[in-house]
Amino acid sequence: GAGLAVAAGTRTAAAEGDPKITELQDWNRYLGPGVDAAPYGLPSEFEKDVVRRDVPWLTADATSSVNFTPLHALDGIITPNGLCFERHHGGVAEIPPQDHRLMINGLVDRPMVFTMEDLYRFPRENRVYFLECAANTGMEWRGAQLNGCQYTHGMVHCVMYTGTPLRNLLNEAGLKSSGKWLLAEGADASAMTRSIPMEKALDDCLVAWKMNGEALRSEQGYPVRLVVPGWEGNMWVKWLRRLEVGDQPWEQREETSKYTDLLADGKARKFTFQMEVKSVITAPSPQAPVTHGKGRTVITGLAWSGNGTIRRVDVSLDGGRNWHAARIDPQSFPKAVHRFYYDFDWDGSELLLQSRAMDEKGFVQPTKEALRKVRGANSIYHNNGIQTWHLKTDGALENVEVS
Amino acid sequence: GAGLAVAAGTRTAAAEGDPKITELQDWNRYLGPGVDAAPYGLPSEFEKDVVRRDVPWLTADATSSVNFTPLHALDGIITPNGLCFERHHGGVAEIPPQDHRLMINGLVDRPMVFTMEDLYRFPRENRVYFLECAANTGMEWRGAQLNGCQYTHGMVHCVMYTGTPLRNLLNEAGLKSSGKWLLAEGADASAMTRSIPMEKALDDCLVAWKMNGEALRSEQGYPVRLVVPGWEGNMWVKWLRRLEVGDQPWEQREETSKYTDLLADGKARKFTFQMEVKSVITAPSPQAPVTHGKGRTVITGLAWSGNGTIRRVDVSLDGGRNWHAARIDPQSFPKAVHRFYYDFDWDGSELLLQSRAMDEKGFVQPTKEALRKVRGANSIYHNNGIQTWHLKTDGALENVEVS
Amino acid sequence: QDTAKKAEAAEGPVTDAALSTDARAGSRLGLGRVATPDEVAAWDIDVRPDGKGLPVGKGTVSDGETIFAEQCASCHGDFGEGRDRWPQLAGGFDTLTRDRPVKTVGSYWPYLSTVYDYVHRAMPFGNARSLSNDDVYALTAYVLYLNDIETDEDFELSNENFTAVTMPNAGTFVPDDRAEEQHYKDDADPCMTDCKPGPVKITMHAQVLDVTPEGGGDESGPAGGSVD
Amino acid sequence: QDTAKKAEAAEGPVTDAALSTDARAGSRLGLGRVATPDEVAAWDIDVRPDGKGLPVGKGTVSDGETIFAEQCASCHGDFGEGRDRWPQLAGGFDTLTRDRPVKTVGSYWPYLSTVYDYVHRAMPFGNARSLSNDDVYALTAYVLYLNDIETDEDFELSNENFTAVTMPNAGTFVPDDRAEEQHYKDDADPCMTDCKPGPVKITMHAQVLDVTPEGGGDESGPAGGSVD
Ligand code: HEC
Ligand code: HEC
Ligand SMILES: [Ca+2]
Ligand SMILES: [Ca+2]
Ligand SMILES: [Ca+2]
Ligand SMILES: [Ca+2]
Ligand SMILES: [Ca+2]
Ligand SMILES: [Ca+2]
Ligand SMILES: [Co+2]
Ligand SMILES: [Co+2]
Repeated sequence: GAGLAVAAGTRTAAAEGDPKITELQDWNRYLGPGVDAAPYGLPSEFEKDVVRRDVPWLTADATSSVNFTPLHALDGIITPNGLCFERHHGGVAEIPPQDHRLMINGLVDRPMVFTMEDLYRFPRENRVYFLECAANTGMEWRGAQLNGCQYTHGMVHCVMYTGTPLRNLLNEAGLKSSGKWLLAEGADASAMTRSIPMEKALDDCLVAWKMNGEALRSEQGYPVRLVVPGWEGNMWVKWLRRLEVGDQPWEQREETSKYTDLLADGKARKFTFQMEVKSVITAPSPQAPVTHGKGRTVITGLAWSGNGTIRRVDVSLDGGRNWHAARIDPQSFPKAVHRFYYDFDWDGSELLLQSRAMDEKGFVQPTKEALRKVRGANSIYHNNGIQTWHLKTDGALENVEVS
Repeated sequence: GAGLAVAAGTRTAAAEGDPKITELQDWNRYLGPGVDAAPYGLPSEFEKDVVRRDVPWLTADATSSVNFTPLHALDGIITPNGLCFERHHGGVAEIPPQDHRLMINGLVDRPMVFTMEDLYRFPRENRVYFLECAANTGMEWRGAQLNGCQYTHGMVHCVMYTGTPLRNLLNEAGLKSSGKWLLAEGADASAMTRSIPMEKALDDCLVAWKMNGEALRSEQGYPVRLVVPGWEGNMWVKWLRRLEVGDQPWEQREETSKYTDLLADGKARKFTFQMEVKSVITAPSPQAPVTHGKGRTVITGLAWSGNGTIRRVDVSLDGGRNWHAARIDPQSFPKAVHRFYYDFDWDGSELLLQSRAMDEKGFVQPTKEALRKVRGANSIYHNNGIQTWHLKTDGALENVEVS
Repeated sequence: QDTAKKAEAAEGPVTDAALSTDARAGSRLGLGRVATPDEVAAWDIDVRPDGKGLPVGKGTVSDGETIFAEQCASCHGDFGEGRDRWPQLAGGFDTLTRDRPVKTVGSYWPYLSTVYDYVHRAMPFGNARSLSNDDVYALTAYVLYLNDIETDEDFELSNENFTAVTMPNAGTFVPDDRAEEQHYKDDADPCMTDCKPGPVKITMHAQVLDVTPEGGGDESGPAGGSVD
Repeated sequence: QDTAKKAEAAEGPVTDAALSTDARAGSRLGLGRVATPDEVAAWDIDVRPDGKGLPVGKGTVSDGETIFAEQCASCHGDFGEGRDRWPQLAGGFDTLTRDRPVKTVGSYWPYLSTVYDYVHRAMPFGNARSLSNDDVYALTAYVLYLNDIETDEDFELSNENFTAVTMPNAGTFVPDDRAEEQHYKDDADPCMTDCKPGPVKITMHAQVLDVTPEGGGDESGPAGGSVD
């Protein structure tokens, strides 16, 4: 946090001026690379720190682990594909699309097999949705742990998916009325499985093969994945190869051993599918300090809810004593992240920054204390508590908990 | 066009089944790359043909040229940053953001200089807009030329920008009432300049530093560019370094020698800023043949207009004799591309595919003949005529013109 | 220019026609093909708590011990205690209400079917689907033994007796009632001003500073927590 | 669950407050700093048709010829005829109404100021901003000479006489009236059925097939057209 206090708007240059202006710069004189240099373009070399990052000690091996989206360095509501966080349980499956198959079996009139070419012939929809891992912010249940928004909140991304409603595929197989649950299975080395209630499957789920206009990335399930809007990311089965219709849930490893929420009394909640109302200030934050000193300052962050749209976000500068309505950027969608801003004049004093979201159904993001009071500290999943960043006088920030 | 006629839905596998299913595949058994393998992710190797492409003979050198977005392979309305077409006149400027400056001078109360850090402190907006080069489809004025939607229409892209309204910057300098035009200037080796009417500058223009959530790509003007919604791409000055307020236009090279539209009588239209209502079927198209034979077929494409939203898109299968209303995907925005679909059963006969867009102001995309009737064939710019693809019985397509 | 007039004359917006079909009663599009029985058999490997999906087969605890030592113990430890950060499979009884619960097959998993299903689909890590049905029955029996759920080395688990096994932590899983939590009920109109009595104090600082690899900070591990 | 009730109780949506200010009368945010005169001078290089922006300086046609031969002719040709696909700068008179118009400084450009401005900011290609003011006056004079607009080799162009030069094609540029085109006025309610008398026929096939580099097709060039 190399905060440098400069009185805003009163800076003056030396009389002879800034050499970046008065001297001719190379890029203003010599030609840069041509249009054949980058058939698939990449970020500027000056942005090389804006990358997904993993925390090696979190897991035994990088092939069953997670990396995090650099939320602190992004803006808007679209996550670039190259920065969408990764979570997989057997490494990234790399599947030639012509070799991929999607099967539907179980309680259907006829079991079916689809090639990717078959899928491309179904009617398509494009929808922007957030995908959050149920374990996002999971490290923070016992108190402030990781010092960066990328690590505390970076298991969420938001892209536009192209695919066909799941119900269209089920219709081809012919759903029997006894079908109440759906098992989705991946083709990767973990053969990932999750049980999904049929009501959700027939509602807004998509079978998607594109993200942000181009083919899904391998890390996100190329050539085809499930999209389960507003529900925990683990259910969005990647490398989707099979859908089985059944009359009860399968109680798979990812819905018993994992993705169940242990409460203080030893009981555990199961099938906690929906992601709750949540928000976080992405900048300033520990990885994005205030470098301009006091004066005009932009606070920005993301808010989202599995219930639909975000109606309101409040920002506090004093650790939750007083709140101010933030401005929500209007171009967003239900079950997508919403971008918010709060512009203010920083007097250079220490602040405790928080954000609090309310969704379209009126659910308000709780404090971490409120959550712990009912859930204890062993839940791992579904930590949507209010985050606090401590802004210091030098512009540096730290992840803290407050009274 | 390796079209293979297979009666839809009646295919059967050999009794023993498809070996891609009955035999264990490597990706289902062995671990793939871990979460530390790709800090900034890239498309699957199986998508390596989905790239920007240039046509070397179009220009003397790749440093003042264009490449094209592979529209035929994309879907939805967001263009991935790595595939946004490039047009530059002195190569890609690669500018360290800390060395970049933005100056405002001319008819203002005080000339100003902003660093990138200064810009980041202004109030931000995020907006999805299409950017179309005025010369998009320009090769086609004299008749069908290039055999691919990427080449005929690939000088358009659509991303979400993050920036501050241009009026906010002008306000810092204090606009004099005599200021009627704005000159925008780039920091690249062409020092690109365009004159912009003040009314537009104060309306919806943005000074933007992010696209699709991350920093602008160098090819698109990193660290900062102008966004001039609905107006021709050349005005969206990249590597923006200066804004001068004046009382009349500057008649720069890009608004006299170039970007003026020569009519048949030798007169030329000037200041043709707005992009007209336009659409194109992106698939099937010459680079995206129908490979599944007859039966259920998805026609998809893009429609856009500088006037705002697209109200309606019609699709014709018979070269414009009869039209059918297409389905417009609902998640779009004013002055952004809109995605449309038309699903139908192909009987395997030859078709002449066309799309026709109507915008919110009631402007309807004209035929190429209608355009030539009033504009001749020498305009180069602003060719928004209806495109025809000839679908042959084997599934191959060709760029044609029709009676 | 007569833009306004034209806009008026033009037809209204084409709505996003509900092209998708009703999966319970819709007419088919005729895409895809019927799967063969062999194909379904090859992929339909899931096993449910009621035993649906279990293949014919069997294996004893001692068979399982041998396979486990060869194929599993390098990660999970000879006694399922978990090496390094690889998962622990046994023990942890009575820890679920403690500060650091140890959730294992024995202490936490409600259904035995999940062990069979998961080991068969995903283990050994890095060589999935390499075990025979009998291997998996034997390994499942051995994991029960490691957790003292079966104590007889000669115990043989098979598709016949599989559903008779009851897991220690069965019945402690409850439905999702998060929406009923008091803080959600309270917060319909959240406080905006003077919501806390006095100035707010910091009660805890981040335990792991400079988590970024190049940060040069403490990368040896956190005070607690887990990603899954 | 009392979701509906809560939704009712909650406040309405916070609208996107118009935080941006009125540029003609707004209060400043106090960002940025005032530019120094030297800075403005360094970057304020644009030249307008009325001569605004022209620096003091001068150069003759024959001065220009020398510089052009050294620094420009390799691309634009000794007589501005354009080598390969590099731009042609001279000639093309009376071609604007033909099938293949040749648009040059002489045949097309309405203002001389654009020549000065552009050469100074962007030429020679690959070494921009390397010319002195006098060089640019001389080159501009020479481009006039190549186009027979000036015929005297001793003609000296300067900031004094610059605006006296009139370009041949001045005055033929008209405002944008595309919205008034008849086809737009006609099409408020476009035809949907039987819009053409009989079956539609193909009148022209793509001239350049397999344009993709790996297509192996004709890459030698098109029948016509240009990207700018
Ligand atoms: C190379 C290391 C390795 C080997 C060998 C291995 N495993 Fe695993 N095991 C893992 C990892 C890693 C996981 C967690 C996978 C995940 O969630 O991504 C796991 C998970 C499990 C689980 C679930 C644990 C839980 O709490 O959810 C069981 C049960 C299991 N393994 C059994 C076995 C058996 C039986 C074998 C031998 C046939 C075996 N493993 C071999 C690494 C290994
Ligand atoms: C290495 C090749 C090269 C050299 C040397 C060169 N030019 Fe150019 N010139 C170009 C290119 C390429 C363009 C078009 C640039 C663009 O639009 O991106 C151009 C454009 C021009 C134009 C505008 C043409 C039009 O129709 O819009 C003028 C005038 C011009 N050059 C003058 C000069 C002068 C004077 C010099 C010498 C001082 C010079 N050029 C040196 C390549 C060159
Ligand atoms: Ca090339
Ligand atoms: Ca609450
Ligand atoms: Ca790493
Ligand atoms: Ca028309
Ligand atoms: Ca099954
Ligand atoms: Ca000027
Ligand atoms: Co959950
Ligand atoms: Co134009």
